[in-house]
Amino acid sequence: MLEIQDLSVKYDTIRVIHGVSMNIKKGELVSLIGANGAGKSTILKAISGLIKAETGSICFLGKEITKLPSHGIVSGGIVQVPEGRQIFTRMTIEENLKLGAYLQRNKKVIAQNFERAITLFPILKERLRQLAGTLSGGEQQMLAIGRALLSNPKLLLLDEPSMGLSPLMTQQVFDTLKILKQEGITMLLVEQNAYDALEISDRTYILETGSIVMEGKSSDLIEDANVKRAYLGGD
Amino acid sequence: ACGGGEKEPAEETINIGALYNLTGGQASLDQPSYNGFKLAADQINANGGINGKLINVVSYDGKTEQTTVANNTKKMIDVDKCVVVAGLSDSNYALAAGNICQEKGIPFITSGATLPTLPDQVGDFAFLAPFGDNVQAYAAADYAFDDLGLKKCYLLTDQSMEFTKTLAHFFEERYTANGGEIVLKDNYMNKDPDFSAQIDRFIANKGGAEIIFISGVPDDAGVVVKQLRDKGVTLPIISGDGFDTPLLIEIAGDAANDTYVGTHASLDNQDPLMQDFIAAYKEAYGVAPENAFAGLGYDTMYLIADALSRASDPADPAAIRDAIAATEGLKGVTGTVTYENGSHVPTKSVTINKVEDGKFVFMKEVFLK
Amino acid sequence: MRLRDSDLFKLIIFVLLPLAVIVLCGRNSSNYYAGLINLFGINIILVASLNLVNGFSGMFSMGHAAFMAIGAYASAMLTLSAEQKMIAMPGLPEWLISLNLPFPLALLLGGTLAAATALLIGFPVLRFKGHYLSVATIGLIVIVRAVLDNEDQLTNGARGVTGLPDYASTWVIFSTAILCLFILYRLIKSAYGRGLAAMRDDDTAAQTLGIHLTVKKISAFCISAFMAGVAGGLWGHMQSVISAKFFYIDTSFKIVETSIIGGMSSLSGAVVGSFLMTFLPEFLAPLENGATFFGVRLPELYGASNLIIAVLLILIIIFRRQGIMGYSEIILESIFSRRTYSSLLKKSEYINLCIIFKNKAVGLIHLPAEVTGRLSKKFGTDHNKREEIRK
Amino acid sequence: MPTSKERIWEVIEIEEFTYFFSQLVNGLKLGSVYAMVAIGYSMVYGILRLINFAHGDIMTVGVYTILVLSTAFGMPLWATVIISVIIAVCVGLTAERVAYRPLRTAGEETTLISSLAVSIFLQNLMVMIFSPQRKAFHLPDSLSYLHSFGTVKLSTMNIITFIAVFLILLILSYIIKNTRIGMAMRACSDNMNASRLMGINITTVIVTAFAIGSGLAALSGLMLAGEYKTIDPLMGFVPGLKAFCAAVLGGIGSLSGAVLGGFVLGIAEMLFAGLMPTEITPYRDAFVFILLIVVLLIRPNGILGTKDGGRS
Amino acid sequence: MPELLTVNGLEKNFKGLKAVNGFSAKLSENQIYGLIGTNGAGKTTVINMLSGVLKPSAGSVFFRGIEITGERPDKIAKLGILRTYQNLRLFKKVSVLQNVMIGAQIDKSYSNIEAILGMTRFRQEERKLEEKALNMLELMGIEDYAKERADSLPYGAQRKLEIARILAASPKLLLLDEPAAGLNPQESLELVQRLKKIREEFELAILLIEHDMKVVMSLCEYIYAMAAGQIIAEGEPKVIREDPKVIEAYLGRAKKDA
Ligand SMILES: Nc1ncnc2c1ncn2[C@@H]1O[C@H](COP(=O)(O)OP(=O)(O)OP(=O)(O)O)[C@@H](O)[C@H]1O
Ligand SMILES: Nc1ncnc2c1ncn2[C@@H]1O[C@H](COP(=O)(O)OP(=O)(O)OP(=O)(O)O)[C@@H](O)[C@H]1O
Ligand SMILES: [Mg+2]
Ligand SMILES: [Mg+2]
Repeated sequence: MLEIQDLSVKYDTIRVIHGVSMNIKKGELVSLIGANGAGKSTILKAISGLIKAETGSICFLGKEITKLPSHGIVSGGIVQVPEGRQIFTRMTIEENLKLGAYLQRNKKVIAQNFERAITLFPILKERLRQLAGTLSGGEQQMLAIGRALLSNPKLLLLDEPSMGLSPLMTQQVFDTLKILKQEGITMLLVEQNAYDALEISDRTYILETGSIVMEGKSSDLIEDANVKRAYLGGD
Repeated sequence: ACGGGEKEPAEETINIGALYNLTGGQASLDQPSYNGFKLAADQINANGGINGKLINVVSYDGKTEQTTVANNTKKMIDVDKCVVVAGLSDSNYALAAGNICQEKGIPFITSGATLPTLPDQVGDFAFLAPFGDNVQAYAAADYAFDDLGLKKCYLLTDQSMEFTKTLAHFFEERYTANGGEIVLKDNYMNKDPDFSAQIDRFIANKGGAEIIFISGVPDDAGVVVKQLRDKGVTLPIISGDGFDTPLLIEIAGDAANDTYVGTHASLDNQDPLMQDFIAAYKEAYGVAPENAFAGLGYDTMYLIADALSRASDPADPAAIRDAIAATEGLKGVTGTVTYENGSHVPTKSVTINKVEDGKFVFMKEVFLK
Repeated sequence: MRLRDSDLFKLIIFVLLPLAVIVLCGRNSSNYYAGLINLFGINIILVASLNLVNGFSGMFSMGHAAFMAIGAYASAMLTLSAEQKMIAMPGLPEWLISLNLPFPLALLLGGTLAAATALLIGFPVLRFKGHYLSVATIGLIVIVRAVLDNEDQLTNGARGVTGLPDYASTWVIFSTAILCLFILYRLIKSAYGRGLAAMRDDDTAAQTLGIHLTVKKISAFCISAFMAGVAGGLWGHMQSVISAKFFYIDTSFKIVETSIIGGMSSLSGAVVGSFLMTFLPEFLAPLENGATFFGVRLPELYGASNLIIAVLLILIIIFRRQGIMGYSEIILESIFSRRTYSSLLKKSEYINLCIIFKNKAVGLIHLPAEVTGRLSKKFGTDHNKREEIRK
Repeated sequence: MPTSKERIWEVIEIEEFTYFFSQLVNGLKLGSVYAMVAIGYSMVYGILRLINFAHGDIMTVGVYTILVLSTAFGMPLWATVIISVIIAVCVGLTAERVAYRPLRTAGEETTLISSLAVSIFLQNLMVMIFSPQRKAFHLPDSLSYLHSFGTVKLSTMNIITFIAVFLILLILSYIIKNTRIGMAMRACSDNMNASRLMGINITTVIVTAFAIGSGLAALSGLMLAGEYKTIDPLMGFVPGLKAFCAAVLGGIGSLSGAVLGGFVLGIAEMLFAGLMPTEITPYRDAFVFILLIVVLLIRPNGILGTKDGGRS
Repeated sequence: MPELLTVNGLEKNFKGLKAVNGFSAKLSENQIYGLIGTNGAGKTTVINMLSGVLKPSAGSVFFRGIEITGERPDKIAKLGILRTYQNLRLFKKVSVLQNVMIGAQIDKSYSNIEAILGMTRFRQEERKLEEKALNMLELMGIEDYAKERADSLPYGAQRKLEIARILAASPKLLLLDEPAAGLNPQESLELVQRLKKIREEFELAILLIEHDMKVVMSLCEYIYAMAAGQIIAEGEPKVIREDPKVIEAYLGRAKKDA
């Protein structure tokens, strides 16, 4: 479904992604883990077209999207839950959610997704008219995920969705991801919570300073001694 | 012109600085004046120059910025070796340029600034080409009081300019000395879009004013007259050379009728000098002289040429200064210039025009003692 | 080693060369070239002091011209002769009319009055952020102008004041400019400047790190106003004519423009920006008045230089968003660091420079590896890590 | 039974009231012009936080277009207005493309310079094409016809302006609140990056805002010139500045705020000029700014502005 | 033992929403406290009030016996209460080193005049500040970034920088708002070690908001658990871990990891 080939990305003069190749098949949940600053967020930004690739190509559903503007990419069905939430702070929660469905014209689908988002995060329902900027950190994260759910994605990119969420809420989010997966939504998950990520994903890529150093089935990696030591916190 | 690569050999030409604000807020006054100035220079050159030497007009755009004006003055003198610098229609800028010329010992003639104290403030190298504000204000006051016989006046002043404030001051001085009464004084700021507040105040005043003196500049001339008439004020209006602008009639239309303007010249003056000037200007620039400043620029160039031809040494600024100071009875389109009793402000007559049926009509030439 | 890393080279380019030009042109202060150079010096003060507020502290004032005006009028009141004051400012109190101070003192007092004004209006106005502050400071210009234009007894109204003695020679202006730059530079490079930067980048975080915002804001605003006041005084005594309309919004905008073009968060930017904005228009002026180029006489096109400048401004800003100098201070570092001057005494610096020039001249021929190796060892390009960080 | 003296006082009181009233109307008249300029200004300003100093100059371009078309080609006013709106939009969009778009991710200060540069460019271009001379600007008689309402006189154009302000405010508010593009506009003004992630084409949004803003600039130019009756190449600067003040006074990003700000400025100016003793009326502009500062002290985010949503 | 910080009945209302509704706590010197709670429980709001960023609607705060309720943030900081931010508030346009130096200069003693004149005290002290800042960077393991601009750092490093910055400011009490967010388990572990070391070395107290139970349980000696603006449980880690209210509202299944 998504084919990344030999992708390199630069910030100003510094190259932070060095020839990364990845692929995601339809219906898969792939996770991408790596240390701080490895370049995970950068890859997601490149896929969404927020920064331009220096070299390499990104193909989605067989079509090259490397040069497309981000709104073109989003309308193709790639939706991101970005790092740092990026909610609309001066708009209400309701409006934030509606903006998630900006490209969606089918009212029924919108209503359905809306329903799902607010059942998943009931706090949002209580606060529909509150300005999003005044939400707590975790609440904002919920809003960001909820907003992405409204856009009916084909491929969902999640950049550390559990950041700032309580343990209970984290579980709920991961449960939701499982449900989404069952519904056939393809996902690329970036997580610091590597253990959980490995547990729910089919395959995993491990990124180190801008290059893929390992890839494989998550169930294999979770047993790998090196992986354990480097990313899962000892033993 | 000047700048890079001037080819003519130096001894053939006399460099004269034309210092004007050709862009920015002052451009509407300075550009016609500059055009008139150049026109005169071209005419003089076409007639063989001054004692065989051609005039080279050096000009830079002052951009309505004090620093640029000052720098250009210095540039004209230091780099282009101008022997005379002339121009500028606003006294703040003229003072800045004049001071520099004075310091460097180069004659400076302001073609349009009418601040009568300017030569006193600057020094012996500074001259006015037009009459001083006091003269035109006195003339207007006399005309209103004596000729029109109107003894009560409403005085409306543009408070944002030195020129208009001075004019109003002198008008009030003379008018009250004549025995007239100022029933209400009010003010506005240059380019205020709306005079209704002042007009309503005047209407509410009921002081029995018989005439209105407006001390303003061309920018506002038409608008204020039009708005006065729109509000039903039909009193005669009188003003100084700031109102000598076709805009007055273009904007106010019939409403401009019964407006008196004390100014430098009358375009419908049938004097061939005037008619030739108008024709030449039209030919050179495609439009009739925009306002009296065009004529002033034109006359200033002739004033300089006259002095240069008489100067004992046309390359010596001090000699030129003396020659200018000795100017006597030089006829121009804006009147006859004589510098009397060592004054550097010429005694010139003031022309009173009146708007009648959409035209400026010559009323009277006022000579002040 | 590259050419621009050579201390000696920096010394020549940033110190000796400008000094030579200033000395040459400044011999006669009323000369045209001196006039331009003087203007350049005054612009440096204005822009650098504005940068303190706009670039380093993250407020956005557009009201610099107001402080200039205050400084200019106040210093004029102190240097004009009693007779002049009787004519132009009869409303002044008796003692002030007869008071006549030396120019430096008058400048300082002019600056002080500007700073006092800044203090007065700073308390209410500096609570505003972003554009709200911009509007309020534009308002300050309008208010100051209204006072200057209408208090005829004190300011001679719209007529302005003439005959200011021309005390502002190139020497005075440039010593002041360099002093101002020096003070600002030292402030910026000390805890004070870092505190301002903190406030600029995140005021809440700055506060919770012990920075008193009000004190910081007001002090920066006052220092800046003080210098603008001094610059105004210099300007007045250079032009010898002052009038409220010379210190209006357009003047202020021009300072802001210059500041942004050079780089708001760099004092070197103030120098570079001022240089560009002072000399560029002069450089373009011949284009407009029908100059003859290679025998072709161009038509007169007044306004053309403004058009070109506008286009250049846009281009500069597009290609260097942070202004020409961005956040860097190489120029001032060279001017104010001891190292630069000590380079004059070191033989090795000359050798270095010679080698660099020779390399340039010969093209891209490399020195034999052993030579370069020896050189770099000898002249210590091999700093340890901490030193590296410090630089 | 009142004595004759008392009756005189009565009369004066009534007169004072009508005097105040007519000055108030003067203020509304001026205010509606300011509001008209401010509303277009605010369109762009609200979204991009761009102080578009060129707005006033685009207005000037519009006005000159009307003048040239009607004097040189004798076109009827409605046709000239349509063409002038089109030309103003083109100029606005060109400016956006050339001077603002490359700087979209740059800071507010940077774009400010770019807008100043565009303003300088347009002003000088206009000076070069049309000469710096002021020109008369006449509305057709039907529009400049004066209607009397008691002591107050208003031209047809005054009334149209007044109505137009509210009509346009209503329409634009509706668009911004309730349509997709309006929603996108608000999103962009809040967070450009996030907007892109929502699939919003921010270029379209910004271009739309510029188009609306520039078109309104041309219209407000007509109203301003109609009121003032003269035009010159530099005429846009002061109204542009006033519009900026109005927008800030009303609260950045709020259209109704901009309109309110415009009216407050206009009325304050007129009442000050009309009611204060003439010795202090020259302080009119100063007064307006002092008022502005005082209002901002009481409401630091403008009259109708809301606090930015950010929190620690 | 004298209390370091005493909080009594702290409350905060936002237009009718009671974000914090009676928070009381007593913190002693040299201890690490945890503050956990559901999302939106009011934890950040509590820290905002303690650090002076928000004014409490009711209640009082005493620091070493001095009342600091509603004091200005900079005064509170100077007393030694320093905080980090959940949503990172770095000084983005200056270097990492300078970020920390800004923290360090909280108790600089040279005056601006000395700075301008370049006097010895100024130079010595600048050097000390720099030294201190570098030490803090080393302590947090981000010294390699010292010259970079703060906003170009990866997220995790930015979090560490925030801690380094307040450590330089001679803190007595650290208020950390989710310092481990965005760190992977390995890095979180490292952070725990660092914080322990810091507590030893600087003898300070820490109040820590965190959702990562591993971090909380291995670091904190005493925990306050909040929900909907109120404290629902407090006590030692093992008590909290077993508290049914906490499990229901907050921990869920995660209890098993802890
Ligand atoms: N705007 C920027 N400018 C310059 N460099 C940047 C910028 N953003 C990120 N970087 C650099 O790019 C590299 C990769 O950053 P990225 O944010 O993709 O890492 P990450 O893997 O997502 O890390 P984290 O887990 O902390 O989120 C880092 O070294 C960072 O310093
Ligand atoms: N300025 C504000 N205006 C209105 N409501 C606010 C404001 N600030 C916070 N709140 C509300 O107060 C509640 C507490 O917020 P707080 O940030 O303290 O939660 P938290 O415990 O830190 O949550 P998290 O773990 O998600 O960060 C939230 O419901 C939030 O929406
Ligand atoms: Mg990341
Ligand atoms: Mg929180």
